[in-house]
Amino acid sequence: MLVELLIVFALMAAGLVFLVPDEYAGQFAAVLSLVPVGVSLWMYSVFDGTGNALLEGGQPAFETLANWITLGPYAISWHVGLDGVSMPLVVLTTLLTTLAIVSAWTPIEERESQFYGLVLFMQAALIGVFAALDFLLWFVFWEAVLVPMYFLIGVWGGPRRKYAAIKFFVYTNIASLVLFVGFFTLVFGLGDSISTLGLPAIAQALEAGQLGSVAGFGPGTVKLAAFAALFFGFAVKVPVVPFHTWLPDAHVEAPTPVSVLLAGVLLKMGTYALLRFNFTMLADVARANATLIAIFAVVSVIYGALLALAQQDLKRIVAYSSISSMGYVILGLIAFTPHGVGGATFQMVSHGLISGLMFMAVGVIYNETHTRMIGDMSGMADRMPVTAGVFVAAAFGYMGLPLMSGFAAEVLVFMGAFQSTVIPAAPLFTAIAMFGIVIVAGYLLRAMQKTLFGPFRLETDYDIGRAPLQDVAPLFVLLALVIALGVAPDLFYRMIQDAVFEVTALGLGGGA
Amino acid sequence: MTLSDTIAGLLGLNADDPLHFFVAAILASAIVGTFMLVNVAIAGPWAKRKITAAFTDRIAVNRIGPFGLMVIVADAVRLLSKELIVPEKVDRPAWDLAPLLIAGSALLGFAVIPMGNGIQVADPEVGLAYVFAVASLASVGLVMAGYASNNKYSMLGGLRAVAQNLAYEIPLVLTGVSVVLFAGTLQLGNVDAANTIVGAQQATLATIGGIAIPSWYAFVNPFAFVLFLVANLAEVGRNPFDTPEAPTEIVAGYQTEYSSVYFVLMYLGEFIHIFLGGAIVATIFLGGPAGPVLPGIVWFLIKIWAVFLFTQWARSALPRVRIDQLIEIGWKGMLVLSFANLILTAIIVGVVV
Amino acid sequence: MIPLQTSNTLPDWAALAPAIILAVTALALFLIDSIDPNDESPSMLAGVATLGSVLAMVVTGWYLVAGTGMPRTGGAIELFSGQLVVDGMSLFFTFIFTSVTALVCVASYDYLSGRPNQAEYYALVLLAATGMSVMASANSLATAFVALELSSLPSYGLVAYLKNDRGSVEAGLKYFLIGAVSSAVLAYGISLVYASAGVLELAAIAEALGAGIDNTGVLGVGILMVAGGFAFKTASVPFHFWAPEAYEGAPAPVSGFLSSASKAAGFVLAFRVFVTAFPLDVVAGTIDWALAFTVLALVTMTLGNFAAATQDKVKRMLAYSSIGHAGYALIGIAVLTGTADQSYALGASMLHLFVYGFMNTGAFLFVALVEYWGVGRTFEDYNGLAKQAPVACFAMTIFLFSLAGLPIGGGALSKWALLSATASAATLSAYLLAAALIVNSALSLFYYSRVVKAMWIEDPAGDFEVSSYPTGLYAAVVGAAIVTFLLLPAFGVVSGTAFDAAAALF
Amino acid sequence: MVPAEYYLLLSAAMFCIGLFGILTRRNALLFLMSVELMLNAASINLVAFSLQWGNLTGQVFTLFLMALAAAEVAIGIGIILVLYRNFADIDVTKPTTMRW
Amino acid sequence: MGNPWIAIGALALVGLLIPVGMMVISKLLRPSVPEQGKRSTYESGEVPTGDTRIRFNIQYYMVALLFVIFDIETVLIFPWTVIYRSALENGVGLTRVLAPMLVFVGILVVGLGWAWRNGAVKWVRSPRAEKRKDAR
Repeated sequence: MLVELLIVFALMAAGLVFLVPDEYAGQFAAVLSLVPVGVSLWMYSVFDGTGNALLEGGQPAFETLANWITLGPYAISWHVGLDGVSMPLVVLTTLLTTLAIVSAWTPIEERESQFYGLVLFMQAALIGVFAALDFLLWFVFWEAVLVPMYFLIGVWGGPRRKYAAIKFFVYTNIASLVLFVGFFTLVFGLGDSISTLGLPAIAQALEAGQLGSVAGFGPGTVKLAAFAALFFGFAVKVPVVPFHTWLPDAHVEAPTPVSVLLAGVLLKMGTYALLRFNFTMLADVARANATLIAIFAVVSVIYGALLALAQQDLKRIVAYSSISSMGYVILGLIAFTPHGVGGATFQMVSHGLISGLMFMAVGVIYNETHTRMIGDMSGMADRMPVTAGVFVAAAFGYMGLPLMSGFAAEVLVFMGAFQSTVIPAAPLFTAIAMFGIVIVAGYLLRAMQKTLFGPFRLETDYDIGRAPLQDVAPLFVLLALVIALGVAPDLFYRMIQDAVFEVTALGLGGGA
Repeated sequence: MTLSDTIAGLLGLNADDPLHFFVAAILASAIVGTFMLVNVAIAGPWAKRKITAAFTDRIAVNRIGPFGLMVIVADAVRLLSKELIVPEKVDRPAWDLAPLLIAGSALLGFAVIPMGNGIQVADPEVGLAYVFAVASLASVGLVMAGYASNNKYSMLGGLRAVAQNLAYEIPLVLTGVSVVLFAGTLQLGNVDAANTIVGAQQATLATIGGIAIPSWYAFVNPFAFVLFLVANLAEVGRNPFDTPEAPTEIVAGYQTEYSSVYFVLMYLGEFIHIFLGGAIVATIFLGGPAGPVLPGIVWFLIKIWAVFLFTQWARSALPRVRIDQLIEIGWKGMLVLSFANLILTAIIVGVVV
Repeated sequence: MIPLQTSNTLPDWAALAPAIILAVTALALFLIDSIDPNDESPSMLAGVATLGSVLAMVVTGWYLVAGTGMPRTGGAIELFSGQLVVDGMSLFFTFIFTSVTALVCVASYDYLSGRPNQAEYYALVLLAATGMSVMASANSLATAFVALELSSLPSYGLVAYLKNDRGSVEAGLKYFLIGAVSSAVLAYGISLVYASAGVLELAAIAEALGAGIDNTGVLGVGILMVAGGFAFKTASVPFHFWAPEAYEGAPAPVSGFLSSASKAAGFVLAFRVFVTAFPLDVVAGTIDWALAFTVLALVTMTLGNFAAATQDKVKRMLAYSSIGHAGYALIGIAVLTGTADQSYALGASMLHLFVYGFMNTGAFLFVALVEYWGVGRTFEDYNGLAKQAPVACFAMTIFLFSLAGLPIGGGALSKWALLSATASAATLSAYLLAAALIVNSALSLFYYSRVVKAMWIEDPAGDFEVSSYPTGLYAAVVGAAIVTFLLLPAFGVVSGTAFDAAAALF
Repeated sequence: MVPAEYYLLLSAAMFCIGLFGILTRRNALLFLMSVELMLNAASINLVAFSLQWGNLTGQVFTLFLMALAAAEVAIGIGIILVLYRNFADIDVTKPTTMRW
Repeated sequence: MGNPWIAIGALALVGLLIPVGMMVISKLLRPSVPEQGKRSTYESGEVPTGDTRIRFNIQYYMVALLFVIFDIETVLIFPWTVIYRSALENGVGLTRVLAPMLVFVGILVVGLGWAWRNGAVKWVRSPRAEKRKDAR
């Protein structure tokens, strides 16, 4: 019942915050959001799931299964549960939500109660996405995430917020539609062999090779088509080059707290779904097309990094670098080695923390300077030493400095990819991907050098001072977490390993 | 056995052959038509004047022929040989058709009326519905005349005529069908046809002092009879309901602009209508062409002339109602009463049967 | 006897209680108005009207729960020698009608304030609702036609209710003209069916046609004409021209009433007539109406959605989108081709109409609210409304996203049910329908979100002040929003009934 | 007895005349009359086939048709009246406040 | 027995021929002296002014509408009256025969009452009542 408690509490909190007057909404929301943090941490501490929730032998923790509706031949259930993949992501979600709310106290100055209400609503939906084990339920939550995000960007965003919001909405909804159709092709192909839309049942039916033909197309074609549709749908969300163009706009225009959530959690929805659907249910198709996927991954890494190199806007730099980082995740997933898949999952969490940290740091600077352009400022370290310090630390984490979580994640991914038997010429791909790190270092160092160091220069008609505590405090929390995960990756990595091991076996030909 | 059948039989024609039967029916129709026209001819130019004169203590037409009867011929010739003046901007086809319609439709109603001694052109099963239907055709003629004349008096007259006919049509029909509740058929039939409206009235209602009172619906349901008489008075546009013509208000209503033969036709139509009303009253309330001693046709004449006399009495004795009073009497009085009558009749029939 | 869960039993005619309650309420309104025609107490009228419709709704709900007319309690209840039938389907749709009526009555209380002839308005709404609930029960082409007219005629008057408003009058005229033509077409179609079958009771027609069809041409034309008559009521191609005009010009509560309840009424009639009277295997040699409906559905949904996408007035956009939704609901009869799980397809359409009843009425009532405030009609006029009226705008957002099929209201699930119905048919035309459904839903999201964008994201162009928050309109809008949202988690409550009701028809 | 086809032809002809009137007439009243013609065509069919099939269903339905036609006219005339008040014309193509 | 409707058709023909015949006779008898002055319409001797096709009292229209409704109702009452008695004689209960018609008439009466109260059959309205109606 704990998952339901989380979701229902977040929903109720959202409703309450809607009704609170604007002045207190931020504080109220922050206090309320501490409850999910506590609950999720407690859940983490008592976590007893084993294996992968979708696969045979897997036993998710906190599982609930109740019949919801029956439509035609399919029973649709309220089926939630957490396994080693989703548990860390749920913790990430609750933590980042609280921090994002706190970091929003300064920048958000109008319609606060609506803002915090939407954030809490989104939190509920996000937890649902990670916990749902029934397709339709999952899809409901998946779509429910988009709606508050649309408003969060559109109402509280920057000058081009309308354009960015619409672009985000259209891209992600088209993606949802495609993946929906793709998935249902599978469902209909399975025909009578399933009587529910539960993901485990479908995964196991697929594994047992019960896919039939649809509209005259054979099972192989159906599988490939479904894979392509699902991959496209999630690739937009991740995003994978070339489906990434909505992301920079959304990030630049979104207010900082929203960017934090967008980069920190929403992008992980895509990779999470890729892992669940494409690389678990349809692992054989993934293996068969490993080269292509690996190319997507590597292109994302390099191209994203190169684009970041060319940006002047700090937020845009971080945004493009997210694309790059997500490329590592894809690469790790397609490697189908324990380290690869596990590292990729770990990278999801790690990147969630680090990119959140980066965006927050940029946001804190922006709150004071009201500009994000590299060329506009320099020597910020003089005026905002603490913020600058955190910024530098975050950047090093991004670059993969040892003892930071990014290092652990990337090392695991590269190890996994290097050993991969699935990707042809795995070392080559890995090497190219590793070259991405160099570019990351290039653009981050350039950005820091230009903005933080050197003589102070910024034309303003007011004094730039230190950031308030409420802005800086979340940075420290996140930094602490990044370092903690870097020092002790096993905090999450062990349960992740447990959950993804079966997937690896599938990818190596263990299944159908 | 209708008159058409009888004639067909007399001429040796096959009644089942449509053409043969049509020939016979034409003859029958001619007889009936002529018969009614004779009645109207007497009533219109002569009887009406005489009656009115009697009420107002005058001597009317008395110069030509016995009792001035030849004035009928004189008037006919005079009117027919008058010049036909067509006013400006009349709506021509409608203006010409109106008199035809008014005169023709009234005659049409007599097709199903049993006049005694087997004089009845046809006897369809839905006779009562038919006779109500064709009787109300005249309203169309009136509004055509009023509208087409391009005269404000005519226009008002036509509108009034329609408003009045509409208002009283429903009480008329509702009261009429309350008779059907007793009879259980719409066929007017004849004295000797039991399951018809006329036939059903021949049964004995009660015997008072050795005289058998027939179950005429006027006796069975006098309330309906009174209602019907009043509604009929309005339908034919006689006092107190002669607002459509109302000589003191709107000259002559819809017929203001008509002259010569058109006037004759309008006038004729009105009088045929009065007689048709009388015939309906006689048929459904007064036992049709039935009565002691005298032959049926005579009784029929007595009854329709009695109704005619009643209208003429009303014309002389009663003041005209205003148009607003007329409408209010119709919709608020007559309609409600006729509904009440219908329901009461139904309950009575239900209780008795 | 109607077996109910309670121990007592009611006489058969009590199965028609919802329709009777609606009719009696309408008459009561006339009587109340007759007591003092110049009385200026709209609350009395609105109260009685709402009470009547809510009572009818409660009774319908009770029957639905008790299983009146359903197989588990002894099957459909036939009344008046089979002219009317009360079964799960009729009750299901009656529930839609009565609930929409209740919403409209509540909302009209504010919308009509200060206007003359309010009693007539409410009475006409209730009479139309009576007609609709009889339509749901009609088991013969004769009663079907009479009921259809009973629901259409008051609607004409309602659309032209604002008799000094040129738009309303124009809308009424166009609605009436096309309605009159289509009813003539329907009547002629019925006469041709009668010419072929010699009966008008639905089941008897199927029986007569099953015994052999003499004149296939006459029958075919007749069936097509009957379909055309229903197309008018459901605002489907080819008799859809009236819909955008009528919905735009009519008072907004009436638009909501017509576009949801009236449409649903057309559908229930079409379902019953085509499934019961013209089973595909019987009329197969004459006319393949499933194919005809497939084409109609495709054209209707595509035309409706594309036209909606190009509008610049919100009400008109909703009007066109309502045509599009008619196209979706038509899928239910378009895929009845034998291979499909027929009751499932029909049930899916019923469910869509059910959800649509709330979300679409709600959307139009929001438009009514905006009209009440005197804000303009275009998308731009809606700019920044959320700053002044966040609650209503929140409700509107739920309606619009639910209409588009986002899982924020029941609309997503009903669309999904339709989609899976097409898939279960597994024919080429069904796949075509599925593709059209998906593409059109995507397109619809575009234009629905324009409204959302205008309300929440855009800045107000001029300054207007929302001065009052009318209780009735707010109650109706928020109530509809709550139901729309609740239909997402509680969809199962409704869906079971719908599928059972649909199954009873085969 | 007259063959059923004759009635069908007659009613079809009437229906087509009505349809033609609808398509060509711009006067709302003529439009109404054309609709009545179409309804009457249906009535002819119903009555004729009532005789043909030997049941009264068609005739009874015709009565309903008549009643409905009258009600339709009543509503229609009312709408045409307000149309005239607002547009000073009863040409059905005149009102174009809204885009067609 | 011949078909009665043929006989009625014959009477219709006669009914048409008689007036037409009179018209023909009159045409032969009467003079024709066309002159502009006497063609003007009669307005009590004055020169006619204005057009005849003016808007007239709306009440005529209200009455016509009422008539349409009530006249059609008689169409539905006719069949009932015809079978009423035989149904009763054949043992159908009084409620079963009478009640539907009572409901039907009751609805009509409600309609009539409403029309009555709303002034549909009131020819002249007092200016005060008018004003009150406008005011709301």
